[in-house]
Amino acid sequence: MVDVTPEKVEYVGPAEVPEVDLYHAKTWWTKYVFSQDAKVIAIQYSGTAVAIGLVGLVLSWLMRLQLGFPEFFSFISPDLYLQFVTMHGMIMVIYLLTALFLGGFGNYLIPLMVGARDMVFPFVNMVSYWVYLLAVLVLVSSFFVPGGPTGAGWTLYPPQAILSGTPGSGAGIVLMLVSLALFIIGFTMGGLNYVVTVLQARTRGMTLMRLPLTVWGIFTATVLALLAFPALFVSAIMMTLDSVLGTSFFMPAIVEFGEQLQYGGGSPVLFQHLFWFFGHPEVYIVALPAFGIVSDLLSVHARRNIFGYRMMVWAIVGIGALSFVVWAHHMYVSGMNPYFGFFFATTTLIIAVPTALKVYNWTLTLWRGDIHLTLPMLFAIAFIITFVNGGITGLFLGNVVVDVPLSDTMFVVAHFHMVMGVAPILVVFGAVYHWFPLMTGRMLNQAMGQFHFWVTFLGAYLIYFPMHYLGFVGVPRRYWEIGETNFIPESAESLNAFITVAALVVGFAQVVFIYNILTSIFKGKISERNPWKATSLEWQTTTVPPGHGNFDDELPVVYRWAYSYSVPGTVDDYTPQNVHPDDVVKIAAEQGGD
Amino acid sequence: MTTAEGQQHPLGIYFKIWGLLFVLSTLSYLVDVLDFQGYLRWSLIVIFMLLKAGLIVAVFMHMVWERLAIVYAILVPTLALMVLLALMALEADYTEFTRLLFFGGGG
Amino acid sequence: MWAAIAVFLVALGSLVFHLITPWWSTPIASNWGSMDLTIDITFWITGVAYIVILLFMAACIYQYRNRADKTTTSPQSNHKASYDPENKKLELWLTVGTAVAVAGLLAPGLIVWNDYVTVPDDAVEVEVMGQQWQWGFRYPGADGKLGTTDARLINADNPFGLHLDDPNGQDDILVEGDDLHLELGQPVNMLLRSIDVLHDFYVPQFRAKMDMVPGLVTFYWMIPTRTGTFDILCAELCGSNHYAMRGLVVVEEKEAFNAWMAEQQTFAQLRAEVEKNAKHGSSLALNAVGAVPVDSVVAR
Amino acid sequence: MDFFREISSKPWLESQVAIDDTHQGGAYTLPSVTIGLRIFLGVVTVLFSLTVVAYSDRMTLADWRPVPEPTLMWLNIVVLFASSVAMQWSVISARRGRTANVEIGMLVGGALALAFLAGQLLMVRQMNALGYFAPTNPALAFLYMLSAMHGVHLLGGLVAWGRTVMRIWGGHEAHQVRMSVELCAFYWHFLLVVWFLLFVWFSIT
Ligand code: HEA
Ligand code: HEA
Ligand code: CUA
Ligand SMILES: [Cu+2]
Repeated sequence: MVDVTPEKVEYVGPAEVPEVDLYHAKTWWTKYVFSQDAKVIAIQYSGTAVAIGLVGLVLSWLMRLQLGFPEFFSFISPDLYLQFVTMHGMIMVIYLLTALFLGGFGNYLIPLMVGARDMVFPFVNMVSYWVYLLAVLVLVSSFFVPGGPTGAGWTLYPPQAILSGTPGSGAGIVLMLVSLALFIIGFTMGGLNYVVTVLQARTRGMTLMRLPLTVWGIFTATVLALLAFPALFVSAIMMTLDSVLGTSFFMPAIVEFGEQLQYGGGSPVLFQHLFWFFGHPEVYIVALPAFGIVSDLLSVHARRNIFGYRMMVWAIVGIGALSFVVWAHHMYVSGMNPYFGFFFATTTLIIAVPTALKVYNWTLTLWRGDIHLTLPMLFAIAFIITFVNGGITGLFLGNVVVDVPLSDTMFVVAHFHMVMGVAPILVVFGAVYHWFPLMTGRMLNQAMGQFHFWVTFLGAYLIYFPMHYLGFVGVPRRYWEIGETNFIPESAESLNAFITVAALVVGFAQVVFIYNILTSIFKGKISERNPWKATSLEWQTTTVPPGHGNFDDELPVVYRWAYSYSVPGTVDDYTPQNVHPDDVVKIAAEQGGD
Repeated sequence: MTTAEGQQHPLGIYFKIWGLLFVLSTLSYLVDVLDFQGYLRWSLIVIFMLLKAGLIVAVFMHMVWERLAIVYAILVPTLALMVLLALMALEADYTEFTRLLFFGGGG
Repeated sequence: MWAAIAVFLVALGSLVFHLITPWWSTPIASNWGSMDLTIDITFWITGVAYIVILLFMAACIYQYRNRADKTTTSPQSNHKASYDPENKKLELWLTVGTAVAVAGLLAPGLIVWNDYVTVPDDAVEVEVMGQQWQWGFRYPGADGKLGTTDARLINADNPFGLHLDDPNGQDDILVEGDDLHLELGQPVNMLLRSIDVLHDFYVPQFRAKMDMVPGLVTFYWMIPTRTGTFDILCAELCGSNHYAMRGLVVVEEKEAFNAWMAEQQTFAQLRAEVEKNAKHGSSLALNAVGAVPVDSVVAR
Repeated sequence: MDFFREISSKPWLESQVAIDDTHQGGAYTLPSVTIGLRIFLGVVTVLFSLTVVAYSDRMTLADWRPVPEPTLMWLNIVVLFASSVAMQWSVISARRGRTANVEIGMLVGGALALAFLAGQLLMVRQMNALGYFAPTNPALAFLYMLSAMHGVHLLGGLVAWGRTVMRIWGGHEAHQVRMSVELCAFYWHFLLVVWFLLFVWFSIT
């Protein structure tokens, strides 16, 4: 058994971390708009991300309407449909989830959780947000240029992305690439902040292994992003040159509609390698913060230490490292060197092992816990279910021959929505219910929350679980309509209609959620200071919401890891990280024994 | 931080490393003997060379125990780059191969 | 309580749906039954894992839920969670178990993939050429060899861009705007080529698929095992009419196949015709070899 | 390595708690900006490395025609080297507290960097005049693109350089700007090495 005697240490003095020059806002503008306070920047990031995310959501409804009822919506042309698909995918992956997890949650939680007053480079942090906003605006502007936004799929494969047979191949694609480049520049600024803050600004006693897993997840995801985004950046530059100057980085000799183009010699597959060298780590950039956050939600609401903390950390780091050597599993049928299949199938399936361990440890955290079925807990449980489901379908796709019939079908669409469009989004929701009291001092409405949870979870499962089977039938993705075939049964149409209805219902539940947030900010029940009785530092600030500079005159000193829940021998079922060992209330009878 | 314990390692480890260097050299020769061509050849030769250099630097010069961090910081990215270069070279060779076969060189 | 039931029902519902679903792979028509087999193996291994994990979770939620707010006499009520930071042994066993399961998935997969990328010697070659948004096919003709091509040579009279001086190409048989015919039981190596953007030659009943990349020739091989007419779908986004890029494969017995083949013209014959018409100043020749189809221009 | 040892410790054990409680916060004694800059340079290295990887793939294809190396290219690299030397001199002066020399070093270094950029532009124009256009030759396209990428990074460096020079002009003493000067110089050396390696790469391919 593990040694769990309450720790006895000599008195440790207050933190001697050198005080940083705190940035002080002087005007309303610099306090709320051009603010350099990470918490304000976090809210700006989140607001922008959710706003553009809602655009992505509406686009998904339009797509679903077309797929579910192909005859009814004549205004959705094939071109428009592809533009919806592309913008939906790109918005959701990059501009919503990446920005929300790293820019939003990262900015809010990292300084608080490591016990810092702010990010280490507040000015750069602020610029990061404004560049991100610019990227979003450029993206949105592409909706209004002649020809509309690009319809090349979020993967932007050349040659089609820049040839005239694809919608938005003129201004649309160039704006898309420019927007991505801006996003990367903005992100790099933010990312440097997150990494250096975690490394350098931790408070006294906060060793790496005392960090909550949330910080580990966001930290590792940021490192991945810093290493992976350059690949997208290079390919964006090269494609822009191909499109605007007529170079042939990716363009072979091409005959378009009977007409010879000036390109020659390039290799489209090269782009795919670059794209997925970014693209696969990107999916873990979205997943790792969710992994981290959900670990904390489970632990807090099950009143139990996260099971196998070390394994969880190793798995996060291991998954991060491995994610750079699996990229070509998106290219099994791309026409790359066929022998790559052996290598990449092997690495891809290996990555399932650390991921599986995380899943086991989450469920083992529930085991022998004291499970409070609060909203964050419900969302966390729903996350495990949908993530395991999506991860398992990932194993189908990763196993190279199984991918051959399934690639580019609705099976893939179902896989990545389950694992990326549902699971991390559920974590976002859980996290919002969890940290809302910290950010506003008020609770969200429980009844609306329950409604939101059950409709979103069950609804999303109903959308995507059956969708896999459309893939087995052989329905390809990115199809405006299936049309007549001699193998797809009529009933597939009904299934599509059903999925559409489910998607609309789930979408409606989000409206309730947003309504809940907007009303609760002003009218919600006032919450206690630490309503969930959590141990991590963000809940130990003197004021809620935390004021400028996060902590009082003195930075907290950390005496234990973040998972001291239900420690035997203590009266409370949690001990915050910064409570001095002498102040921990012990159970008298058990003292000495144990 | 690790301190100056560099001197206290048993002599045996030097022999083991020496043996390892021998093996690496043999592998380098094998590249020649087996007549690997093109990129594969050069990547392999360079990789073996780097490994050897790394080992010598690391062990005989006590870098391992004092400056492992630096070795990691230089060796790991270089290796990663070599691997990427090798993979892409394989890919490009494959592309060029099909072009020669089916297009008579065009493309 | 509700949550435990819900998790249980999700597990049960998924299982039932899988067992009774009417949406399942179309009956296979090629030798790639081994792919279906790997899918089945994957289903078994991962399905068991899925159900076990969900049931375990449901049980945990049921057993260890906090019942403090409900007045209950259960000894579990308002219990304290146990505190055990890790259990190395358990984690080790789980790692090993998962690794074994993964190996069980991977091994058959790699074996079949090896088959997939190793073209047998007796396979005949057929070229499929994709362009926005239609299919073209080319058979090697009597000499069994396809002539080399170059996208630069493509024009109305030479839609496949064959090298005019390549002797292997003279007897090649070009099929445009018509179905692809394959001979039952004859291994065939599909050489896939595109002249504009990415496409993907996908026949669900064959299971196999592969992207068609301009500037590259990709391939897959298979043996048609059932006669009939099958849909060709384009499975890689290729622009506006991606969804409408359809074609048909006809798999037929040897005699029927040979009879069909006998009706086709060789490249040399087509060229002779073109030259003859050119002398007569007729532009009809353009349509004879199938120049740019009118509908694709409209679709732009 | 320390990191690996740290992440294999068991933070819940009493023995480990005693060790962890002595942790002073932070990981390195280096200033945060220095670490920030190094991480950024790591990201830039990845960027250039990936471009080289793409280059090496494209290079193998048949239409690749190696480009000539005009004398100007040699000249430019010498200028960039001189610029780096000037910056380093500035650093040394800053360490010794000689504010005036710091200023001279910075100004010379910046001017040489600008000269380098002008030289690069001239090189591109020269090659264009000789009939080398980017679209016709992928090797050339890569050369232009990499030069531009490198140039833009140098331009970015010049912004930081400008701020430092302004501070010197604003009356800051050597010890006050020492940090900025050191960071600038470090960045300059980095870009010199990058361009040098690229240059070697162009030559051998
Ligand atoms: C958050 C995002 C996310 C995550 C985490 C994953 C995780 C995984 N993905 Fe997914 N994937 C995407 C997002 C994601 N993916 C996206 C967006 C695409 C499509 C992009 C596009 O084309 O548009 C995609 C596409 C995609 C493909 C390409 C399909 C194709 O285009 O043909 C493949 C192929 O290998 C794949 C595999 C995997 C694997 C093996 C995992 C693994 O990491 C999963 C590991 C998890 C588990 C395995 C579950 C837990 C394990 C257990 C419960 C134990 C039981 C296990 C055993 C018995 C072994 N994914
Ligand atoms: C995180 C990513 C994400 C998310 C959340 C979604 C959400 C949804 N997607 Fe998404 N989708 C993609 C990523 C995502 N998608 C990608 C990458 C592609 C591929 C594009 C391509 O092929 O190029 C794609 C493609 C795609 C297709 C395939 C089109 C085709 O190939 O023909 C379809 C079809 O049904 C679809 C439907 C939906 C639906 C119905 C929803 C949802 O409506 C599901 C239900 C809703 C929720 C679970 C709530 C979501 C909440 C928000 C979105 C934001 C609000 C946030 C707050 C309030 C905090 N999507
Ligand atoms: Cu052709 Cu899609
Ligand atoms: Cu992937």
